[in-house]
Amino acid sequence: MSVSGEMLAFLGLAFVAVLGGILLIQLTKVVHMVLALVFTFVSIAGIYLLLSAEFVAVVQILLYSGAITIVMLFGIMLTNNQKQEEEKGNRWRKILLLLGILGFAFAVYIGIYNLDIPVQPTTLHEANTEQIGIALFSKFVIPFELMSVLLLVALVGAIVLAKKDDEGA
Amino acid sequence: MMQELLQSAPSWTKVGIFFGLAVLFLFVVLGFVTFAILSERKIMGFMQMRIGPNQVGGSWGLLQTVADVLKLLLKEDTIPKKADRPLYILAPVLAFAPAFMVLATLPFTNQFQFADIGVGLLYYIAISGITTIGVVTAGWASNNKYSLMGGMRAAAQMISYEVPLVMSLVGVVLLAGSLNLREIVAAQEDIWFIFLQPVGFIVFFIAAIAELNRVPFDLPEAESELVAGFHVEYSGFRWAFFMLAEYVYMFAMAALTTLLFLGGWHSLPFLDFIPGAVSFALKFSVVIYVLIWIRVSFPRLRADQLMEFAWKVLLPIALANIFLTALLKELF
Amino acid sequence: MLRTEEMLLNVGPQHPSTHGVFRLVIKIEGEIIKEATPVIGYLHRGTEKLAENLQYTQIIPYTDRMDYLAAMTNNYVLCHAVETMANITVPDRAEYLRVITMELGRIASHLVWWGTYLLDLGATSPFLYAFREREMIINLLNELCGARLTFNYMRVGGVKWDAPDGWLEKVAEFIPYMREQLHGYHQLVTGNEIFLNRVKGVGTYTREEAIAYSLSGANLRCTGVKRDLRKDEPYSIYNRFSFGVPTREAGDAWSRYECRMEEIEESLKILEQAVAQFPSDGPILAKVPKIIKPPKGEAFIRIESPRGEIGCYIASDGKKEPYRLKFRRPSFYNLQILPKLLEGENMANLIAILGAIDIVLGEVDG
Amino acid sequence: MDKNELTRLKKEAAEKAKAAAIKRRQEKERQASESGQDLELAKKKAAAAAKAKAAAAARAKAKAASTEKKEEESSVEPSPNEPLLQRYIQIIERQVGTDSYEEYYINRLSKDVPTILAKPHTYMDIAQVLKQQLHFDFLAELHGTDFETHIEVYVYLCSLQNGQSVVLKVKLDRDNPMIPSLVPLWKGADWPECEAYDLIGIKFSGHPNLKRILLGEDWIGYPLRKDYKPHDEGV
Repeated sequence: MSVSGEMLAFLGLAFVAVLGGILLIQLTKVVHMVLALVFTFVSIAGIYLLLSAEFVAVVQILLYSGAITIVMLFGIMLTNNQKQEEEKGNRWRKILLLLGILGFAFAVYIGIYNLDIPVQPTTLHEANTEQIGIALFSKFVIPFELMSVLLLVALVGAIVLAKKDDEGA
Repeated sequence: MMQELLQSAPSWTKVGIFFGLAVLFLFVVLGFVTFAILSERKIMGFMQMRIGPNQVGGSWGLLQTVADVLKLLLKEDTIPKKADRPLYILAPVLAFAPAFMVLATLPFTNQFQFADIGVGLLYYIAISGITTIGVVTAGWASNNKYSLMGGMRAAAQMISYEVPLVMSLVGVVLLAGSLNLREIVAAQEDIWFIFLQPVGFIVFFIAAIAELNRVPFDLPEAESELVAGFHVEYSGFRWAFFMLAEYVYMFAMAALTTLLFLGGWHSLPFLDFIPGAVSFALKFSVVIYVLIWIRVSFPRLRADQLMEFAWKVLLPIALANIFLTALLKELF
Repeated sequence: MLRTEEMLLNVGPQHPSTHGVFRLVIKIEGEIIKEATPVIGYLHRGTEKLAENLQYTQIIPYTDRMDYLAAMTNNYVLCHAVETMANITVPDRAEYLRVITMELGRIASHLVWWGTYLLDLGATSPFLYAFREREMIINLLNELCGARLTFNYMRVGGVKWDAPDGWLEKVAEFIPYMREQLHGYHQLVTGNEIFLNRVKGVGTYTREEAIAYSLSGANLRCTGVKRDLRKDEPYSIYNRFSFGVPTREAGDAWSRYECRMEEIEESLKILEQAVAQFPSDGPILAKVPKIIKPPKGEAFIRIESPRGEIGCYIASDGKKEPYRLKFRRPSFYNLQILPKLLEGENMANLIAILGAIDIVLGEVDG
Repeated sequence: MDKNELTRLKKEAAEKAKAAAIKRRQEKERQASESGQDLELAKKKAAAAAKAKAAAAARAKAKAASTEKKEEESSVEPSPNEPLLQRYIQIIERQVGTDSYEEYYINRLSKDVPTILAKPHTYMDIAQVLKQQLHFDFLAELHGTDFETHIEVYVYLCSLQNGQSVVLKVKLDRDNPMIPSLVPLWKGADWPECEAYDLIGIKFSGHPNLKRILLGEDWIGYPLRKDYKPHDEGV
């Protein structure tokens, strides 16, 4: 494996993504956590870019960093969150947890290492947005439409729930 | 030249060239910001029957902004005691960095562009959304009620106006058949999109002003209500970063308007002898002027009216515009 | 269940939109105001206590500092109260000068209100336009009495200075100019959709509430009460002029705006007539003793200031200083309704409502 | 000019001034001794004149009093507001009682405004009658005055529909000035009553939020009282 620019970029982005994930768990203030999450999201978008999936990358930033985190920040800042986290479980639990994580990591490592992805000749760098569009509206049109209906239902449901809350107050 | 550079194999010299160009461009943008602020103050001055800056740098006050920036650099950098220190420091960077990142995909002329990515338009909108996080963070980290409200307003406003902004552009995308900014400009060879998409243009322009937080949508920093909104507590250089981000966005938004609706570097039919760069600069200046003009003549909207306007007026119009465009495109 | 937190917010005393040192403690939930408590007194200078050790003429400069945007009216109310008590007849020429200066002051005061109100609403230009015109008025008054804001112009029995040569012509020239500018103001602001959205239906109160809360001036007239002391209880020589009392029915910020803008026009009418009728000759000061000693007794005299009814109470024990002096300061009374108006309002409306009341903190705090 | 000369000149000037001062003093003394007799004479004269004057004044006073009486009785020059005042008093007498007020008069000094001086216990009732029966719906002014022997509350009421005004006054005990609040009748009395409480120290019972509105709660004393001494410890 030679040191290329791509490699360096990937290492950097992956590092930030993992760091963001760890900080998300380790930080104590909720707002800090969300910001750590933003860093993870943005680095993942960068990795998408490296994979020539520019559309997915841009949408990742647009939706996750742009919209979702802001809504989360909103919720956190505007609501009362004085309650501090409870003290974590005892030592045995911690050890068990660590073992579990190690086991999972090992399994994933083995799984990926042994996985043999058949290399297909693809034209990655060309008009992938168009390709996504064509795929969505021809081959996957039914799942796509179903998904939009599902989201719509979720939206309506959320509004109804919020309204009920209001009246109850 | 840029195209060749972009598509050639990577090497350290190329990195050096790119870095050099980026630094050069940074100074171009900073130069623009300097004189955009000056021209804004001057034009506002003329419209309000006063003189404007006329002391530093000759009777035109040419060095006024330079002096202002110097002052800001020399000012004491205060951090409130109760502020969330790391976030307080991070926020200006978060707000400012995307402002420069969006410039990367904008093709200023046929040749001059840093990154020609397929989803250039979407890239702009996505990256500019990150600034919102910076603003919200600044509002939160300052630990000041006014700045928190300013940050909240900024976030609500930016999210709301991003929707009609994107929707109004779908018409353009439909007509051009691409998200790539170069191709969108190329599609305007014969006729500018402002004539094909007048409704889309109006919605876009209004939403753009709102995205820029300029009058009449300057609620996040509404001076008479929230004192200065999210940057109440900021001073000196950190404050300058917010201002810089604001004006770089003004630069970027004016450039984007020119590219999407005013034909980019294409000149008018009989004026083909004008070089692309000059043509672009002229149109760009007109957009900037209109932005300043609007700032001088309007009062501010109220927060709830602003939201209502985005969701109840702009969005339906934008959707109708998409529908109509698609219909017309199918028919003809 | 999600609950938004209530927040206690201090607006002022150094907030850009409180028009001086005025503090408003508001309890807000989100952007909705639950409760508002005004805190005043930051500018209290004890004028009334000071006046007890001053002769009447010496008090006049102190009145300048109350409503510093229309100081002529303050001058007048004190002089008029003393004149009424001591039964002094003021020469015609002096009365005309007083009316001209007071009406100029009224226009200047309304101009400041107009400019700053729009500045509060986020429009920067009207402020500068308004101040350009106000500057002309101030220059006129400056020419007359040598001061731009604190005039100290009137005296018991007349005025201190006669109009210099050519001054009346300048006033006459100013009238059509101001009319033209007023037209421009309406063009720029009055029809603006955003502006209308900000002020229409904002800060509404009924006629009964306005009366109950002792509001006066445009704040009362905007509910349809046709009350203007210049017309109802004519003082000075106001019965010699024909002018209207603009009223509106809605009682919101918009109707207050309309009333004030029309009042400028009416003041211009008065000015026009006053300049035309101005007596060419005559004294400007009645023959009054050097030291004025009103008879023993008390009097409360009210006149119409740009902000409402300004009153002056004098209790005299026959000495050269008043035994007790009290001013009814219209801004003080008008501000009382603010907590009621703000309850349940949007935070952004706070500015529109407070601005529409048109207070001057020098007057509120006395 | 060198230093020496300057000092010399100064000295000279000082001497001159001294001499002049001495001369003046002598002159004065001389004059005084001369005029001593005159002064005595003048004093006597003045006393006589004063006596005469006093007599004249007494006469004039008596005359004035008689004319005043006459005026009251035969109403030589009645105020245009006299009938109004009579009507108010009639209604008040009917509603509150004949001994509900201390006195009533037309205040000639204040543009002939009818003035009613209520008793503390009838103050509220009279105010109520004025508002409800006589439609005095606008409270134009409320303040207190310290008259050293007593404290007076001065309320100026207007009737917007009838275009009339009336003054309602009440005298209060100076040591414990206490009076019902007018806020239930006129909301506009809120702040003025606070102001009167702040500056004079009148307590308005039943006021919804009586506070020291201008000076702040930590202020000591009531500044508009005539015997007020500023509390300036440590300043």
